[in-house]
Amino acid sequence: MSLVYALAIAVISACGVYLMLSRHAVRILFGVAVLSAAVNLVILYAGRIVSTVPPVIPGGETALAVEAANPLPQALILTAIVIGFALVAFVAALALRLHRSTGTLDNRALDDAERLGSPFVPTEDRP
Amino acid sequence: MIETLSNALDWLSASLVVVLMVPLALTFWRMVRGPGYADRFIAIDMLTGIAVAIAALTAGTTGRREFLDVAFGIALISFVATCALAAFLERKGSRR
Amino acid sequence: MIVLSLASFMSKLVGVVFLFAAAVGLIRFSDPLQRMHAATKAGTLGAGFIVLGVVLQLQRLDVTLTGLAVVLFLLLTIPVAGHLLGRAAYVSGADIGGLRGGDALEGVLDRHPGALEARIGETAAQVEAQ
Amino acid sequence: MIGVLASNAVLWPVAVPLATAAVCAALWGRIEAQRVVSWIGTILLFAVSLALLSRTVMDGIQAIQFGNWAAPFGVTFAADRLGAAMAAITGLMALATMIFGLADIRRREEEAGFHVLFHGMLAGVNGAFLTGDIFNLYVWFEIMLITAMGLLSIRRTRAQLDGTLKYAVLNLFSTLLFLLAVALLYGAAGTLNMADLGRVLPTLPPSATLTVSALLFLAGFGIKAGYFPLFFWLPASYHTASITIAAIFAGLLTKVGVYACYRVFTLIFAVDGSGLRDILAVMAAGTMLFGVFGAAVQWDVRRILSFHIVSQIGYMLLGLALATPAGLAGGVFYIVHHIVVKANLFLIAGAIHRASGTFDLRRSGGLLKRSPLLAMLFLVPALSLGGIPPLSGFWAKFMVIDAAVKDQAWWLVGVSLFVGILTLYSMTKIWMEAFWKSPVLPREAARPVPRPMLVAIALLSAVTVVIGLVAQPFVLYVNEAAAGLADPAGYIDAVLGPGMAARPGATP
Amino acid sequence: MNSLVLSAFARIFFWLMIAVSLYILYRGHNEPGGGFVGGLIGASGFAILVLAEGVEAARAALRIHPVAAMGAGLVLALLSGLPGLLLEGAFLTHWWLHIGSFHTGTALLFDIGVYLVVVGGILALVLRFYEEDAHS
Amino acid sequence: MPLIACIAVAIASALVARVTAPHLRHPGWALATVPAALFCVFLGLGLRLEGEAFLTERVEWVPALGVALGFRLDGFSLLFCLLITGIGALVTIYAGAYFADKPRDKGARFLALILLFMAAMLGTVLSDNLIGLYVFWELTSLVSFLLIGFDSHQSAARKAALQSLIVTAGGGLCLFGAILLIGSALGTFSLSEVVARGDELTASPLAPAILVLLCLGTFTKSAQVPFHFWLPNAMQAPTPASAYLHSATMVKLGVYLLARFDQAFAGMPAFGMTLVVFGTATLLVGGLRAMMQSGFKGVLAQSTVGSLGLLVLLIGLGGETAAVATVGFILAHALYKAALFFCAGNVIHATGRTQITQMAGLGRKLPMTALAAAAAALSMAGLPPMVGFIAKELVFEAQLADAAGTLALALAVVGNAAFVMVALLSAIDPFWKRRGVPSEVHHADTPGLVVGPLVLSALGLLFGLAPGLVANSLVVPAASALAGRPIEASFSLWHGFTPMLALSAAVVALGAVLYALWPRVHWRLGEWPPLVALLGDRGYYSVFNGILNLAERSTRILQNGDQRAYTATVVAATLTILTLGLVFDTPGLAVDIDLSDLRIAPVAVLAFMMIGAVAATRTRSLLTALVSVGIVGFGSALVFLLNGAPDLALTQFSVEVLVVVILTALLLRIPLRPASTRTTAERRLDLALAGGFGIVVFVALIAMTAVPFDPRLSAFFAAASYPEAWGRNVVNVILVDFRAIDTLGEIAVVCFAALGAWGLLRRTGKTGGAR
Amino acid sequence: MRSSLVTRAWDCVVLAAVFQRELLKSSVAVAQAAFAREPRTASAIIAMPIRLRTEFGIAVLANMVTLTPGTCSLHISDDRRTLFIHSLDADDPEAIVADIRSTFEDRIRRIEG
Ligand code: NA
Ligand code: NA
Repeated sequence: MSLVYALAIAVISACGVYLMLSRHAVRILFGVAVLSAAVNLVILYAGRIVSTVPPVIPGGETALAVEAANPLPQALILTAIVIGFALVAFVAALALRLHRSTGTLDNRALDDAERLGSPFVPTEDRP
Repeated sequence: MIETLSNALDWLSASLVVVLMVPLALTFWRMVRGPGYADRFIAIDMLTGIAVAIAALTAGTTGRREFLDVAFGIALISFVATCALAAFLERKGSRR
Repeated sequence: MIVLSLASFMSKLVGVVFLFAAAVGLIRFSDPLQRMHAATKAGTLGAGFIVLGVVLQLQRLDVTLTGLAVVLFLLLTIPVAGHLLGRAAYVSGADIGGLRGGDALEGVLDRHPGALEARIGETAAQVEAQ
Repeated sequence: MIGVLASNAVLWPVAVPLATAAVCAALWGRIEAQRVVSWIGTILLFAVSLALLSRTVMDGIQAIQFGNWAAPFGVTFAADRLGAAMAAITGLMALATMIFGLADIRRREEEAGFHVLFHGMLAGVNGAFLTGDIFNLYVWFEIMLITAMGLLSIRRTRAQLDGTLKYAVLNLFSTLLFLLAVALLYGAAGTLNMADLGRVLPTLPPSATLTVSALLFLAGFGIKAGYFPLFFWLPASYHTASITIAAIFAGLLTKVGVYACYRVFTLIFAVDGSGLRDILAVMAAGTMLFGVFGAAVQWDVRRILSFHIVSQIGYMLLGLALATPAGLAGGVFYIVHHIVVKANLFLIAGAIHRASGTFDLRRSGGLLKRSPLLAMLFLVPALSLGGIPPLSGFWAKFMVIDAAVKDQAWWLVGVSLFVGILTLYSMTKIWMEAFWKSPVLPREAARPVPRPMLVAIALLSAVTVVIGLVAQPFVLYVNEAAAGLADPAGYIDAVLGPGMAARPGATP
Repeated sequence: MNSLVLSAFARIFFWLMIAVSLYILYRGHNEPGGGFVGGLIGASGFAILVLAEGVEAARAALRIHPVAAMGAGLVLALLSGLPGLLLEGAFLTHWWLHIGSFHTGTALLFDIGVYLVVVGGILALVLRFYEEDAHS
Repeated sequence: MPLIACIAVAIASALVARVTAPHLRHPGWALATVPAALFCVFLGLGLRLEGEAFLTERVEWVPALGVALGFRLDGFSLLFCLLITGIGALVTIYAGAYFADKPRDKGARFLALILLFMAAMLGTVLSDNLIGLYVFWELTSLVSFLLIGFDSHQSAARKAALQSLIVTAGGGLCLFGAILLIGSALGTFSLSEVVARGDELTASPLAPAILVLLCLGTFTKSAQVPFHFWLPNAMQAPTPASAYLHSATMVKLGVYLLARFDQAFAGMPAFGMTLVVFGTATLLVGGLRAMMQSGFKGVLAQSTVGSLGLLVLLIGLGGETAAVATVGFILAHALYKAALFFCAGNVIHATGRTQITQMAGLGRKLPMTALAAAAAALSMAGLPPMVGFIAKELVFEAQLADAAGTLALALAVVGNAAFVMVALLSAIDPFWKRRGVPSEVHHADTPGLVVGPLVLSALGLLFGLAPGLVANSLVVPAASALAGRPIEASFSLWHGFTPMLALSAAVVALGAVLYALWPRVHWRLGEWPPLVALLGDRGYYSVFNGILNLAERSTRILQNGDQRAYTATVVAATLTILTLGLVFDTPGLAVDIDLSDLRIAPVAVLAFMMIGAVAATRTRSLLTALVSVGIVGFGSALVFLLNGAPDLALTQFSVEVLVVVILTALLLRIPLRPASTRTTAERRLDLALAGGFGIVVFVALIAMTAVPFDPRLSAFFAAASYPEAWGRNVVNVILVDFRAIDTLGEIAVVCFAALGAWGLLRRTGKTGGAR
Repeated sequence: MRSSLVTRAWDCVVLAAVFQRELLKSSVAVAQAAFAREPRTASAIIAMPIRLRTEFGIAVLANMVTLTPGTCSLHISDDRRTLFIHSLDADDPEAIVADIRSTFEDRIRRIEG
C-alpha cells in the first residue's frame, strides 16, 4: 500500500509544482492547493497508514485501542489544512484585488513591482 | 450457518464501498469533462450523496459512530457549495 | 438478528444501486436538467438507504438519531440545491438538448442564448468585455 | 505570581505581541484605542525581550513546556543565547519602527489593520526564534508569512500587489517545502521536538528520507532567507512596501530564515562531514556575489538596500557553511548586527524620501545641507554595512572572514573581501547622490524630516556604534551562543531534562 | 440569488447550522468536531445567508464586526491559557471541572476561541468576496 | 598613558573643532594649538627615547578576538608623529586662513576633518596591534574620501573621491586579508611580535599570499603602479588637505607599513624585489606624468607619486644606508612637498587659477610665498644646503650599495631629474616667469597662509645646515627601528667628492634640460593618447565598469521580472541540491515494500486524485481546473475517511466547500479561460522540473518504509488523553491541549489571513475603508 | 376557513408519508430511465398555476415537486402565481400538473389553513 500512496503523492505533488510554475495567479493558487493536499498526505503517510479505527476512545474505556490510527499526524494535518485554507483564501483575495487594480492576472503583464525604481527602465517611463 | 451468512454479509457490506468507487468515477468523469458548467456542478452536487454513503458504509464496517458524524456534517455543509456554484453559474452566465 | 442484518444489507445494497443508477444517469442523460433529476433524486435516496442500512446494522440509539438527522438534512437540502442548479443551468444558457416538449419559461426568465462554456471558449478577450 | 511570570520569560516575547494583535483586532474600527494598545504592546515587548535576554545570560537556557506536558510530548519553547538575542533584537526593532511609524504610518493603513498585522508579525518572528518544536516552527513561519503579505500589500498600490504576488508564490512554495521536510523528518524519527530530534537522529541509520528532509529544510529556509539562487522574491517585493514595514521586514524576516538554518543545521542535522557543507559554501558565495551585483546597478535606494539584504545574508550563511564554532559565532554576530543596520538603512531611505522627495538617487540630492544630522546618522549604518571599523559590521566581517581563514576556505575569503568593496561602493553611491550632490528636484518636493524618524534612526545608529565600540561583551555573547550551537547537549538537556543528551537511545 | 425557495429556507438552514455548529463545538473534545469544524459549519450558515439574502443580512446577523469577532476569539483562546499559567505555572495548562463523569474546563474556552476566530474569519472572507464591486 | 591620551585628544579636538570653529575669530590659529601641543608632547617623548628604546601602551579592546588597542612609539613612529602633528599644526593654521572667506560652517567642517584625520594618522603609526592599525588605516581612507569630495557640488570632486575610496578601501580590504592571514599563521596581531618572528612568517605556507595582499594594501595607499592614478585625481580636495594628506602624510602610510614589514620579510628576497620593481616603475611614471601636467597641484602630485615610488624602491633595497635614506627622504620630502603645496595653494587661492601656464609674475605680489617656494624647491631639487640634498645623496648611496639598486640607479637618475624639473617649475614659473601678463591677485600674502610654507622651508634649510639637530635624535633612531638594530649612520651635508655627488650633478643638469623642454613638451605628452591610456586611470575604469557591466548583466538575467523564471529557478535549485545530497550523502536506497495490505477503495480514490491533479494541469479553463483541484481535495477527504480519520475528513470536506464558495466568487469576476501563459518549451521544462520533484518525493517516501517508526508520542497521547486531559477524541485533545499552542498559532493565521483579505478587498477611494 | 390544529398536524404527517412514497417512486423511475436501453430524450418545462398563500408554502411545494418523479421546480414567477417545472416526461403536461395538485398542493393548502 505504501507504494501506491508514495506514487500518488509523488504525482500529485508534481502536478502542484507544475501548476505553481505557471504565470497565471489563479493557476498558481491551484498549485498551492494541490501541493498542500499532497503534503498533508505525506504527513498522514509519515505517521504510517495502518489502521481504519479512528483515534477516539470509546465510552467506558480510558485509553486508545492499540489498533487505532495514529492521532498525532491527524492533528498536524488538521492544523495544516486550516493554514492552507487561510493562505489560499488570502491569495484568492490578492488575485481578486490584482484583477480589479490591473485588469490582469497574467504575470507577463504584471511588472509594476519590478518596474518601480528599476535601473533598466527609463526614468520618465517609471510609475 | 447463520454465522457464515453473517460473515458473508459483513464482507459484502465492506465491499459495497468498493462498488461505490464506480459511481464516484462516473461522477468525477462528469465533473472534469462537462461538457457544460451546469453538468459539472450537478456532478459536484452528486458527490454529496456518494460521500455520505461512503462515510455511512465506513461507519458500518468499523462499527464506529464517528463516521456517521462525518456524514452528518457533509450532508449539512455541502449544500453551501452547491448554492455557491449555482450563484456563480447564474451570475456569470446571465446577460446582466 | 440475522433478519435485521439481512435487512440492513439489503437496504445498503438498494442504496448502492440507486447511487449507481444516479451516476449512470448522470452519464447517460442528454442534458443538464435531465442529469439533475438523476443526481438529486436517486443520489439522495441512495445515500438515505445506505444510512438506513447502517442504522439497522448498528442498532444503537445515538446512531439512529444521527442517521435520521443525516436523512433529514439530505431531504432538506437536496431539493433546494436541485432547484438552484436547475434554474442556474437554464439562465446560463446551458445546452438543454432534450427540451422538446416546450419551454414555458421562455420569456419569463432571462436565458442567455449561448452556453457559458461555449461563450468563454471562444476568446478570452470576449469574456473580458462582458 | 512574579515567579510564574519570570519563569515563563520565554513565553512573553511571543504572547505579548500575539495578545496585542488580538486585542487590536477586537478593537476593530477604533483606531485611537488600537494605537494605545499597540504602543503598550510594543513597550512591553521590548521590556520582556530584555528580561528574557537577562535571564538567559544569568540562568542559562530557558525552556517551558506548554500545558505542562513534558517534552517531547507537548510543545516546548526554549531560548538559548541565540534565541534570546534574536528576541531581544526583535523587541528593539519593534520599538524603533513604531517610533518611526509615528511619522510614516498613515491612518488609512491603520484602518486596514496595521497594528494587528504588525504585532502578529512580531509574534510570528519571536515564535520562530523561541520555539523548540519543528512543527510549531512551521506554524510561526506561516504567521510571519501571512502577516507579511498583509503588511506588504497594505497600501494596495499596483506595485505592492505585484510585489505581494511574487512574495506569495515563492514563500508559499518555501513553506510547503518546509512542511514536507517536517513530515519526512517525523516519519523517520517519530518526534517533533527539536531537542529530541537532535538526540535521536544521530542514532538513526542514514536514509534517503532524512537526506531529502534535510535538504528540503535548506531549500525552504533558503527561500525565506534569500539565499542564492532562491532570493528572487526579495528584490521583487521589499522595495514596494511602505518604509516602516520595509524596515522591519528587511531587519527581521530574512533573518528568521537564517536563524532557522542555524538551528536546524546545528541541533538536528550536521553540516560538517556531509555534502551539505559544499552546497552551503557555494550558496553563500553566490548569495554574497549576486546580491551585491544587484545592488551595484540599482539607483533606487530601496532596491539597493534590498539587494544588499541578499548580499549580507551570504556572510551569515558563510558562517554556517564553515560549521566551526568561530564561523557560527561570526554568523550570529553578523545576524544581530545586520538586523539593526539594515532596518536602520531602510528607515533612512524613508527619511531621504522625505527630505528629497524621491527614492531615486538620480533625482535626489542636497541632503548634506538640508539635513546634516541625517547625513551623520546615515554614515553610521552605511559604513557599518560596508565593514568599516570600528562599527559593528567590521567585527561581523572580521569574525566571519577570520573563521574562513582559519578554516582555509580561501576562495570564500576572496569572495567576501571582493563583495566588501562593492558594498562600500553602493553605500558611497547613496552618500554621493543623495547627500553630496546638489539637489535635482525643486525645493517644494522636499519636506523636513520629522523628529520621530530621526529619533528612531538615531536609536539604531547608537546601537550600531555601541556594538562597534564595545564589541567585547557582544563577541563573548556570540561565542557562547556559538558554543551552544556547536555542542547542543546543553540545549537538549535543558529541554528534555538533565542527562538526556548523553543517552541518545533512551526514552524520556 | 433571487430565489424564493432559497430565501424561504435560508433562515432555517442558518439556525440549523448555527445550532449544529455549537453542538459540534461542544462535543469536539470527545467526538469528531471541535472549534474548527464547528466554526466552519457556523460560518457556512452565514455563507447561506450571504448567498440567499446578501452581504448586509449576514453582517447584521453576526451583530459584531467579523474582525472584532476574530480578535475576541483570539483573546479568548489566549485567556484560556492564563489560569493554568498562574496556577500551574505553564501556559495553556487546562483547568478542569469534574462533575461525575462530566468534565469541562478551560479547554472548552479555548475551543470557543477557535470557533469565534473561524466564524469571524470566514465570514469576513465571504463578505468581502461577495460584496458587489462598487468600482472597477 | 600618553600615547592613548594623544590620540584621544586628537579625536576630541575634531569634535571640538566642529562645534566651536564657527564661533572663533581665527579658528585656524586657535585650533592649531592642539596639534602644536601634541607635537611638543611627542618631542618630549622622543627625547626620552634612546637608540632602540620604545614606549608601549596597551588597552584591551576585544580580547575575545585578540584585538587590543596596543600602541608603540619607537624612532620610526616618532618621526611620523612629529611630521603629522607638526605639519598638522601648520595645516590647521593654513586651513583657517584658506577658508577665511568661505562660510564659517564649511571651514569648521573642514578643520574637524583635518583634526580627525590627524587622529587617525597618529593611531595608524602608533598602533602595534594590526587590527587596531587597520581601524585607523580605514579611517584615514574615509576622511580622505570626505576631504577629496569636500567641494561636493562638483561632480569631478565626487568622482575623484569615489575613486580614491574604491582604491584605498579596496586595498584596505587586501591589507585586512593580509592581517588575518598573519594572525592565522602566527597567532598574533602584534606588529612588533610579527616583525620579531619574521622567520616564522616567511617560513609559513601563507607567506606568498600575505606578501601579495600586503603589497596590494600598501601600494594602493601609497599610489604605486598600477594604482598611481588616484592620487593626482585626489587634488580635487581643498589645498590644505592636499598638502597634508596627499603629499606629506597619509600616502606615506603604505610606505610606513612596508618599511615596518621589511625586516619581517628579510628572509624572502621576493619582497625586496617586488618593491624595487614597483617602486622604480612608480618613480618613472610619476616623473613622466609630472612632465605631462600643467596644473600646479597636478605637477606636484605627480612628483609625489614619483617620490613614493622612490621610497618604496629604497625599502626594497637592503642595508643600513637604505634605512637611513628612507628616513631622511621621508623627512625631507614631507618638509618640501608640504611647503610647495602650501605655495601652490596660495597662488591658486590668490589668483583663482590652477594652471602654471596661466600664472606669471607673482613674485612681487606674493613675495613670502615666492620665497618659501624657492627654498622648498631647492630642497626638492636636492641642492645644498638644503636637507633635500642630504637625502638625495643618501638615496644614491643606498642604491649604489645594493646590487638591485644599481640596476635601478639609472632609472632613478631620470626620475630624480624630473623632481628637479618640478622644483624649478614651481619656484620659477608662477613667480618670476617673464612671458605673459602678470596674473591678477585677489589678495596679498596673509600671515595664516604663509607661516606654513615659510616654517617648513626654513626647517629644510635648518636641517640641511645643521643636520646634527635631527641626525641622532630623529633619523638614526628611526632608521634603527627599521633595521631592528642600532645603526651608526652619517647624516651630514658634506661627504666629500663621492660618486653620489657626481650623480647629483648629473641629475640637476638633466633636470634643467627637462625644465627647458617643459613648455614645449608637456602638452604634447599630456595629449598623446598612448601615454594617456597607459598612465592614466583608464585601466581602473575598465576594471570598474567591467565589474559593473558584469553586475548589470547578471542582475538582468537573474532578477528578470519573470515570475515563472523565479519559480523555475527555485525549483531547479531545490532539485539540484536534493540530487546532489541524494547522490553524495545517502549510502544506497533501502526500501521495504509490502503489497499484501492493498485495499481497493483507497487505491481507487488515490487514482482519482492523481487523475484530478493531472487534469488540473492539463486544462486551460480555470473552472475545470477548480473542479479538478476539488477532486484532489475531495479525494483527500475520502482518504482520511477510509483511514480512520473522521475529524480530518470532515474538516477537509468543509474546507473544500468553503474554498468553492470563495473561489467561485473570484472566478465570477475574472476571465475563465485565460490565454496560455507558457510557451511549449517552457511547459516542457516545467514538466521536467515537476517530474523531478515528484521523483524526489517518491524516493523519500519509499525510503521511509525501511525506517522503523517510533510510536513514543502517539503511545503517550493514546494513554494520557482521557485520564490526564479528559477528552476521548485524541485528535482534538492534541489540538486543544497537548499541542494547543499550534492551534493558537493556526487560528492566528486564520485571523490574519482574513484580516489581510479584508483589507485587500476594502473599497477604494473612501476613508473608513476598513468597514 | 382555517382547519383545526390537529387536522393540520395530521395533514403534515400524511404529506410527509406521501412525499416519501413519491420520492421512492421518483428514484425508481430515474433508475429505470438511467438503465433503459434508449435514454429518454424529450423533456419539457411546464407552467403550473399555484394557489398557495404563503411563500413558505410555495417553497415547500417547489421542493416536493423537485423530489418527485420526473419533475423539478425551476422557477417561481415574481407574482408567486406560477411554478415552472421541468419534467422528464413531455407527453402530458396537464396530467403532471393535476397530479402535483392532488398529491401536494391541496395538502399544503390545507396545512396553510
Ligand atoms: Na535583512
Ligand atoms: Na555586501
